[in-house]
Amino acid sequence: MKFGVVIFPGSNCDYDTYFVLKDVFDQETTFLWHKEHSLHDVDCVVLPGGFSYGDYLRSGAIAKFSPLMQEVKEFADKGGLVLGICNGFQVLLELELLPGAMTRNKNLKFLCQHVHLRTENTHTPFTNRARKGDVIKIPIAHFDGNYFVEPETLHTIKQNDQIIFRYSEPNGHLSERANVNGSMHNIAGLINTGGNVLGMMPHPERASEAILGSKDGRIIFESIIHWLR
Amino acid sequence: MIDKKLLKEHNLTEEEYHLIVELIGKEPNLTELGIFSLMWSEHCSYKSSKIHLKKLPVEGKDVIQGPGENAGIIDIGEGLAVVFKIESHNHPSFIEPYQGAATGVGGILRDIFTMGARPIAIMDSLRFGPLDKPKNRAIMDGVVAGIAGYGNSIGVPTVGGEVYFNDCYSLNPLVNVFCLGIAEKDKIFYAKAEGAGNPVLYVGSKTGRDGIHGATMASAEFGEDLEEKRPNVQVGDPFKEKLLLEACLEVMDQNLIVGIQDMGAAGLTCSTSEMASNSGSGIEINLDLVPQREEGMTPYEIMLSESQERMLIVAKKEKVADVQKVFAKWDLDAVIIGRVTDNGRLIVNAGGKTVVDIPVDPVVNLCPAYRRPSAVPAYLEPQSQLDPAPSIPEDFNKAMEKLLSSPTISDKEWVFRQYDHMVQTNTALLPGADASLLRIKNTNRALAVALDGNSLYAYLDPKAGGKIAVAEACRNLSCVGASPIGVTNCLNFGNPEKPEIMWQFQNVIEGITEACQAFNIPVTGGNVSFYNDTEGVSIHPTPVLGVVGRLDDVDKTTSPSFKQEGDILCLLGQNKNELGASEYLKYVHKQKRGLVPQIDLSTEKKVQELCIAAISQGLLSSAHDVSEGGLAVCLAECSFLSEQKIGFTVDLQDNIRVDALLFGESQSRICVSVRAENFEPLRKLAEEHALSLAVLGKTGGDRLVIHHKGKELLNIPVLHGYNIWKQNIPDAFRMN
Amino acid sequence: MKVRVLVSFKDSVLDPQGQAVKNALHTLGYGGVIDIRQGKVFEIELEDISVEEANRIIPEISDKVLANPIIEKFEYQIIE
Amino acid sequence: MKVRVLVSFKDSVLDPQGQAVKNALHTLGYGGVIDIRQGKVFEIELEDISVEEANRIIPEISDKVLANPIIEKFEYQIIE
Ligand SMILES: Nc1ncnc2c1ncn2[C@@H]1O[C@H](COP(=O)(O)OP(=O)(O)O)[C@@H](O)[C@H]1O
Ligand SMILES: [Mg+2]
Repeated sequence: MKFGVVIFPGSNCDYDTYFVLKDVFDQETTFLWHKEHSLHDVDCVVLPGGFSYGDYLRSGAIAKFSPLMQEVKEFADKGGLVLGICNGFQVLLELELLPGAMTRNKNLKFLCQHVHLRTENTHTPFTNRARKGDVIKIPIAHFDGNYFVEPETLHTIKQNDQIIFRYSEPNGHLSERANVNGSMHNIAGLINTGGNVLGMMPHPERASEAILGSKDGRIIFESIIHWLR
Repeated sequence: MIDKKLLKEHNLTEEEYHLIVELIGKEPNLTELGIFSLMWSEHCSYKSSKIHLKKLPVEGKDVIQGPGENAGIIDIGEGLAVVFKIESHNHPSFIEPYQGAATGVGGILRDIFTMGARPIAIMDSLRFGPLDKPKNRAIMDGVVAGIAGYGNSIGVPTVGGEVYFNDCYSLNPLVNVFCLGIAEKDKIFYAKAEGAGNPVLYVGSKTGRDGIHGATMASAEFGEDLEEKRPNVQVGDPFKEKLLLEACLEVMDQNLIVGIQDMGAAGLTCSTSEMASNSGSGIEINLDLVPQREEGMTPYEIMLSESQERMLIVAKKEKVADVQKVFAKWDLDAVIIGRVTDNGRLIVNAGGKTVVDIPVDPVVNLCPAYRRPSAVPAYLEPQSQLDPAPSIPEDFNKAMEKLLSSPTISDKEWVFRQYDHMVQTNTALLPGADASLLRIKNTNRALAVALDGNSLYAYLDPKAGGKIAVAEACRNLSCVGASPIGVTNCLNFGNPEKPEIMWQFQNVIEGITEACQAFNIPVTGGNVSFYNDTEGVSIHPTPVLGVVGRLDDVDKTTSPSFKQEGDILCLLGQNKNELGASEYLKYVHKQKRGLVPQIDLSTEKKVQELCIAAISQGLLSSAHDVSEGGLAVCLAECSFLSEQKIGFTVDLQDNIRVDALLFGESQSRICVSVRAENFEPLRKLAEEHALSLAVLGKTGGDRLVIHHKGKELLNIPVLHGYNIWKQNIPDAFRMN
Repeated sequence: MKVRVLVSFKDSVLDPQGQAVKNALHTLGYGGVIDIRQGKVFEIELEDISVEEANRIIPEISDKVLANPIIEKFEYQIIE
Repeated sequence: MKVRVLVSFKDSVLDPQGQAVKNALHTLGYGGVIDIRQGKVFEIELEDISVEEANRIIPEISDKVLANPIIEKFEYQIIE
């Protein structure tokens, strides 16, 4: 089993993600450089957080054109596991591997804080070790995490059970207050119809060690490892 | 051609000009004059501060690099070194808050990675005018967003800092940014230009007419002519800097270069002349080869430009192609613009002509140092008295509520929520704790950092202010279990040509020196920002101390929040009858006066050592130092920070003015909570340290309750106090 | 050739930035401002090409790069 | 009345955003793009006022709120 962590110019959670997979979970992990044309036989591609190309145009907008992303697209189309975290999620949206788009947080400020997420669907490679309704505490750190999608599409993704995580109160209650960035339907994490591409704004790699204040993010990596095994 | 007017525009005196002529053996041309005006500016030459800074203790067995380089370096064992420094970006942040603060972050980051260290943390120390003025809110809003915009994007966490509010900063906000990086001890790089014939490379952004005269601006007062003096504001490009950071660390890691220097204030001028001077060599460059963003730039403009995100590198001759390959990988050009020589001169060519030909030594080292006249300020005598003493409030609940709504005291989450404080996954204590704590991956260790500087203290008693700033920063470290290993400092003052300002400066330095000696910690660098005056009004003297500490076992730490009900609350140190210079006096009684709290450094040290020992033995549930707002606010904060909002009940016994007891800011005090079973061991430990341990009360309940000898002084619901404390700053911004 | 591309949110998408600016203007006493929407503008300098060619290329890069068609719409003007 | 205000960096100020977009377009093969500068556009709906009045108010709010005169310049068009 092998993980690949993509590096775009401007990625800044690449090492964090690599560290968690390699040192915390002891998995074979390699970096994938954006200019490459090969995925080096990895079983799961992780698009890390950061500000690819400075995010100067729109978050994730330029990264989608890199040579490596064409490979990632093919890999995903064939059913390969792809996890996009934060900026990685934004890239997946731009690539249209996932529906919708991100707009600026509702308070127009960058937000870095712990949030609570209610797990909505556990029949996925990314959440199979969790129980439906589990609430996990994970940090967010983004400026553009206000998820938007047209009503028809929202209807479809609900019907397909594509919503994986929603911003909630610690007790699982869904409220406007818990929905810190203003996302439609409190959406924090979303999967594609094929069930192999997950995008999420919160950072599980920042919540995988006790010293960082929460280990709740581990469930996602544990699920992937379990799935691939 | 060089007349008085031109000299004035360049902030050079006639004597300085004559000295220049003598030193270089000719009349300088305009570009050469520009070079001297930059390098001999207060900002670059430290001409007013040099002789005083010499007093600071800089020695220590673990010091790898003291003052004099881009940043200080201290050995932390296991082959690693910590590289850190603090810088001010006050003037640019007043002119354009967002970009000024952002480029301040960019600059300090370059100071750190220039030396071969990967930056792992940023901290910021900010001073603004009161938030009821829209202009002050706009400045704060922009500054915070600018720091966030740059730091978040480049992926270095902003893990802490401090914010104070005072009228004196309304026209002159302070933005001091600290950065800390980690380097492998055998891969440290310096600003060296060795080896005649080695190529000089320019990397990073193109040069524009940005900030021409920025350094000279930082060396003069703002007056009515602000508009004219305003240089082209620099816009930060954090993405470019991220690429530079990665590429530079990569060429260093592969050992391809001889030396490297960032181009910040004073740009190409400073980097070329300093690198040559440091190595006793010379440099010759051709400006036609310098990548330029604007057309028709003159040699004067190119040499003086302060465009951001640029570096100058001296490469090993045989490795140039490899260097260029690394930069190309990161989509950056590395352009050869010249070479190292051995003639001790800075030679600049352009358009086939030599436009600068001067010896580097006078430029870099021979600026005169001034012992400027100093005099005791007239305000001191009347204002350091507390006569008549203020009346004691009738309702302490009201006084407490008022104090919790002082923005200096209220919660700063509005600020740090905008900073990515967790990227790089080393942040072991979230902002809000007394010190920031960063684990060092693949070791058991952690580094702690605290910034501190109470300018009201420094205003009313500069020497005490300097001492307390060091002591308090160290105390903050001790509250998380760390011991101090090194100090950096940013000294923000008014116009040094005013004798009172010089007097403040000298005394602050004396205070810092005394405290650093007592704690036996070296100062490894810092920054002086003079001329913080607008329209003739000077800011309060504002020393900001950045102290780095070390924690050998990252698990042996604690935080200020109460952990459970029923813990015993104890005070390390003693309550004293001191009210002067307190936030309580300032905010509740509207008096900025009185005697600054006294500090006995040996007691201070003992209290801190006790706290560190108790934490390392795992005895403490929480520890929080008593500072602005006094004991009442200290205890309340421990409640507010606890997840379950645990209250407390204490009964104080001291025979002093009750408002001094509640809100006075006596030094050398730490409030700790301990589980019942840990009390006896703690008491013994205190005895071993020859310190008494006062039992104050217990944690628990949902109210903040303080009695004095059985009589109730204060009693408010935790959540009520919490909401005031929490909402104050966000509410101020909602007034927009 | 100089072209200006204007990118703005579709009407169905909320524009909190525009709202914030509107509120700021109201606070300052500009009550006559009924609505504001904020967008982006790109001033593009192109090698000289025919207007026909420009009418092919500009929508292409606008659609592919400058705007995200899920939330944004664009229009353009050839100005020189 | 509808007004459009265009705000962009002054020519002498670095525009990292425009640079990033330009580089992206070059990578995608649009080599004909010589330069791009990115700015903001505000579409403003105003209560009906005279053109004269608009010519007084628009520059005023542009200067005060929409643009940062230290680094940005603006222009406007009355479109309806
Ligand atoms: N307050 C201070 N205390 C100790 N050293 C200082 C202080 N201010 C400046 N220095 C030292 O003087 C040197 C020059 O500072 P500075 O010109 O700010 O460096 P640069 O601008 O190149 O980063 C640095 O090594 C700095 O650490
Ligand atoms: Mg420097």
